[in-house]
Amino acid sequence: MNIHEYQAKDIFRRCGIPVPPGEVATTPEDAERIARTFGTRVVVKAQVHAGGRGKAGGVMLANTPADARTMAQQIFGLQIKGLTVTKVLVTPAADIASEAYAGVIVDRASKRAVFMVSPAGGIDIEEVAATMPEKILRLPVDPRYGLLPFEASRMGFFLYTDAKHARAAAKILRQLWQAFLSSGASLAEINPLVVTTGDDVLALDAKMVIDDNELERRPEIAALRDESAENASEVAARKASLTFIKLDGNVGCVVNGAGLAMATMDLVKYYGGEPANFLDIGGSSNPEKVVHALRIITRDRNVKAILFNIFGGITRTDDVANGIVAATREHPLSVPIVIRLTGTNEEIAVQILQQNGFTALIDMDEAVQKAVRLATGGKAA
Amino acid sequence: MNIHEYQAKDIFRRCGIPVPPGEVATTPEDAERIARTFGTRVVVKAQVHAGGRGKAGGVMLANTPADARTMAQQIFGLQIKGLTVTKVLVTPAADIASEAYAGVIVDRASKRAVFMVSPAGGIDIEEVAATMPEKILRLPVDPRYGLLPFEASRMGFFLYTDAKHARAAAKILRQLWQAFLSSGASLAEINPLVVTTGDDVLALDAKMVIDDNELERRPEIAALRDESAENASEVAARKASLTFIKLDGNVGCVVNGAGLAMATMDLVKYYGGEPANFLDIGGSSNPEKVVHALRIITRDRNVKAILFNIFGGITRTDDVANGIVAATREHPLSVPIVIRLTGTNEEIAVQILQQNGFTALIDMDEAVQKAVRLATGGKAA
Amino acid sequence: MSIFIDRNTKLLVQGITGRDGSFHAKQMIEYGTCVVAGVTPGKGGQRFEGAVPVFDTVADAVQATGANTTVIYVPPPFAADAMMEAADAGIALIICITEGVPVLDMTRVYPYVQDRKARLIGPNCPGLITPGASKVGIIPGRICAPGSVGVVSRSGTLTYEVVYQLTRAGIGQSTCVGIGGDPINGTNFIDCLTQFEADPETKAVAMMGEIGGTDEQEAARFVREHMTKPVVGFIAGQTAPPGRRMGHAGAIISGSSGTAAEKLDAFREAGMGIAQRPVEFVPLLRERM
Amino acid sequence: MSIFIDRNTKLLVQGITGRDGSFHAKQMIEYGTCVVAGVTPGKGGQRFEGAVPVFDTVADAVQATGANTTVIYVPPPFAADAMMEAADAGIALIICITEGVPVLDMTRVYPYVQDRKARLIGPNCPGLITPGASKVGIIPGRICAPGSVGVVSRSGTLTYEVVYQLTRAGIGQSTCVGIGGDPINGTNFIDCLTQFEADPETKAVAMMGEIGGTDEQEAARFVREHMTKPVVGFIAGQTAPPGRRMGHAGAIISGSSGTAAEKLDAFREAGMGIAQRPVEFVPLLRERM
Repeated sequence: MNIHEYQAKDIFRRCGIPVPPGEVATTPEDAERIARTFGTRVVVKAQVHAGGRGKAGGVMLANTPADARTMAQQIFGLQIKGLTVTKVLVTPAADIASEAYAGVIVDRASKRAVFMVSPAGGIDIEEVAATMPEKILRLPVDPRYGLLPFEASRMGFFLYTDAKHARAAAKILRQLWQAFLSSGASLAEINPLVVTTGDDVLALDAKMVIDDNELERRPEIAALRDESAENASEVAARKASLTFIKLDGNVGCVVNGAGLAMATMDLVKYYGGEPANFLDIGGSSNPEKVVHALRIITRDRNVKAILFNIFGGITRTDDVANGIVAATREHPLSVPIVIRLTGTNEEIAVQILQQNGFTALIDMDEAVQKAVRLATGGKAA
Repeated sequence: MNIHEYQAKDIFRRCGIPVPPGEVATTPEDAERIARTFGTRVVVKAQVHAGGRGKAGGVMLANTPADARTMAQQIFGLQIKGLTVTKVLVTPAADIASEAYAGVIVDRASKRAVFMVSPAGGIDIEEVAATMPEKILRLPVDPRYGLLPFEASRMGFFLYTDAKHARAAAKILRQLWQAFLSSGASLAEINPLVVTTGDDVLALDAKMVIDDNELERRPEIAALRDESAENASEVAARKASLTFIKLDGNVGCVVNGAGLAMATMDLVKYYGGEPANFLDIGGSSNPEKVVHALRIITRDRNVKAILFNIFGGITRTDDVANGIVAATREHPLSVPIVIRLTGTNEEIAVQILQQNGFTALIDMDEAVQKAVRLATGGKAA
Repeated sequence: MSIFIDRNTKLLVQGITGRDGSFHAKQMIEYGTCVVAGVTPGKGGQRFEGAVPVFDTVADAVQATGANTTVIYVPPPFAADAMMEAADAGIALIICITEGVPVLDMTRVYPYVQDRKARLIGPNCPGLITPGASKVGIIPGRICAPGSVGVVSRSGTLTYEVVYQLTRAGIGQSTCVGIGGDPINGTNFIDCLTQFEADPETKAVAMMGEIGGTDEQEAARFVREHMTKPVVGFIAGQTAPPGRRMGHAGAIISGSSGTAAEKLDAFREAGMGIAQRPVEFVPLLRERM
Repeated sequence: MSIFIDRNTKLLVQGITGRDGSFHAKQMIEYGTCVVAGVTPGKGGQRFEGAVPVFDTVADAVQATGANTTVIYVPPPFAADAMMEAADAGIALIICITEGVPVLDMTRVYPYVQDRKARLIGPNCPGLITPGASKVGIIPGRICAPGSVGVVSRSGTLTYEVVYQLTRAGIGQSTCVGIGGDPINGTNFIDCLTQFEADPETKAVAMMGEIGGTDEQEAARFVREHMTKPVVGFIAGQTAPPGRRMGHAGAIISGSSGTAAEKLDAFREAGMGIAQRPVEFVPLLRERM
């Protein structure tokens, strides 16, 4: 789960990390009012779950409260990677002497949380990695000990030659580790970590990604979810316990299992179609889930054909068949549907479908080809 | 550092361990008033840093508030292992269905904290270990993981066959671990851990010993020290950064280093004397420490001779000599003193002593023999 | 004659009285797996299906039954503890089916299990099956057939799909292993490839990867350097949009973005067969065996 | 020709700019110890006494100077971190002088150091000295003389007392090691006895124990089973009142109350010489060498 910069900064603050003040505005008037309270130049920053918001015009410097209003207005009008901006953070502009990078992330390869710090901050850390790899220090944290003080200190001295700054950074890194751990994060990032002209070390930006699997045991973190900042279909899918990602194609896919779902999408592409989505109905099958899945997919006007690909293991294919029947009875489909199912209770499922006027296929390739043909009007596959 | 039962119970409570209510009384009237508020039979328990208080008559059951007053009066009159009782805990009597033992302690051999639990509680755990060793489960805790839930559960099921009690005990053990860790304890013990006739699992008693080395970083725990419950000389010694233990002999010993101090006491005994104390002035020497040491020792009427045994390494023997001179100038000694010193600045020290009318010996055995002779009036050594 | 599990597997089921645990315990027993014990704290002394003894702790179960393998069906908040309990009790092979285990829990579980020399498969995996001998987990038994292709995969139903196609084409399997798709899991491709290479029963390997991470690239390097047996690979997620889960920082850490193209290149360099579609496993394996 | 330290010891001093660290660094340099570096975070780049380079981190110091041994003089709250930092930087021998390290810190330090294959001596110890070659810690150099008696002790000044008596009697030492008296320390008697047994220079060993714990009993068993060289032992605390530090539960855990009598019995059973008084080491060692 992504959380906003202002939310991550709240967590940082609670862990003691020095963060500039700031307040969230949802209207241009709000932004102006907040800017006025600070009485200095402010930065207006789009709060949106997408990278590259700076390049997209989502971060602006305002010299006056009136400017802040104008800029907030512009930012509220933006679409950044398909997402509408509904909140901006208004925060005093800092006088920056230097910018560094500090982050901690769960790393598959070392099976640990790994810190990355670089004295070259404020730019994409990927760019630093590509062009100045010697300017990045990676430090894997032994989960049995946590981040040790000497490790934080080593990173502090890698970032700064000035001992005062190094010590301040070491302290911030230890607090960042606490923020990361106590939130169940998979990523926590400060970019830039700045030294101000007033000689303070500050987290000027904050980014955190929370491990979805942590949310159940951390209701206070789960409560940070901002559904207004997410794709509406994805929100609806999550509520129905479906994993859904909207794409731009014309073949709507309903599959059980992430691997098979991806393989199905790949096969759609292989046969000349374009998948309209990733949709995994998960392991357990109940007809309701199928109803929700169909509802979400048919909301997408681009979808010209719907493809079910179900391999029944735990998933009972008769449940899926019943779901299809129920959903289409309620809301008859306006696009063709291709159903492939095999495995647990396959005979019952086929019977249910046939009794309700559907045909069912057994072979995955055949089903995908048919769906692509229907979606493209025969132009492909 | 020892803390009282009522203090340990406060810590337990904060960690969620179910503990019966209770209040501390410092007068018999107090005890009566508190007993009245509970409106049930109460137990009046001496709060004193000594084992075996039950056998010493320090724990009594009172049927009425008036009884509580009488019993508190009796307990306030007790001396338990040389310590006067100044506080009693008044707590409602519990209806006990069964008694178990649960403790965690730092173990030298495994270099870990080790849990010990036994379904045979309420009696000395040493007795259980001697007579029914199969009734004790030892579980070392890996400090890198802490007490794991399954370990607590295993102990719970070792203690109780009833799953409800086992689960409650497992939870209490996890809380006990938190209490132990968060207090910097070297021992935390519940004896007895009871199941009441109302089917609750409760910590009826609580004992904690805090690692002295933890006190500096845990001011809230250090604040629990009850100097009124400690030997006055030992309190004075600690304030002067001396390690002092009062004994019953007649040769007062002032030594630098615990090992040498013990070896000196042993030698006193070897030559037929009895050491009056253990006193370690520690590594660094300043004359003030020596002044305090002499003041504490001369307060003991049993002391018939004073023995200094100083091996100068970090300790500068001239500092010690200066301390002796300063202390005796202020308060002339009424008992003979034997001074043995060697090592760092030995020549200067001997000169200082001689100029002030003291003689100094070089050989440890010779010095000890002389001190014993002086203390016993020549009857020994 | 198989890897990890065979007729000597004495299986413990952790969470045997739960919804999933009881369902799959029955399935495994029906398949012929030697299920010797179950664990559900608080239900010690009961018998599952009137036959399998249930214990309060894994240590008790191991002591009483000599279980050497365990399969875990407990809910996510308790899964880490269950894995550690199994390792601590001396179980040599731990299969965790549970989906949704927090990844920070796994950072602790992994070294714990390693230190105790146990092998963990999963979490969030379908388990494994040695057709005709033993099934541990949730892979449907009837889609498999005994034979000589080793199957290893990061996904569940995709594995079923491939295995089913193999079986229908008359190609049996030595062992099928689902290693799970979580960021941190106990057993990776290389572990399984090593075993398959050493297993006399296995003649060829089918390997199904996914986008993300670098496990497939490392596996390809292993195939090139250490495998004499043919390996056919597949990567799911060629059309998946990048960066939807972890962003770029993860890729930087591991020095790679984990795209399908990159993984397929690694397969190619290793001389592996590449199945563009699941159905291609059949001819590609046939021509190599 | 000695144990743990010799002329090849390249010493790092952690806390070199502190009160104790700077005092003893000078003493060690004067004695002839090869002090190659110091560490004080924030003082990197300075030179101690105009000569020894100071670094911000142990890793930097090791990289720049090849230090293979470190001695720690940092205050108790930072000592655990200093030991771990040294082990993590690849230092093979870590001597921690600091007194007052919380024992729960040590429960974490011990496995950390073990995992990195480093040897820890201490904490709360006087360090060690190989007379005429290298001194690491705070044992006064002038009380020692080169020779062939290995000395190992749990205490500080008692060690000085014995060593001084040996030196005055003309009995030199191969190496003197103070292992420290804390409940949890890195190196015990057996570790030192093993080294002394293997050291060609050492002809006999003087061993000073204390009441509490079972280290001396285990050492005695080791002497009986594995040592060919004579060992003379002493136990301090025969008159100490029991149970003033830890109470009885500790004794139960280790299955022993750790009294002096018990330890002396173990010495006797092992055929060791027993010094009733420190001064008896001289004749007892003489008659055995």
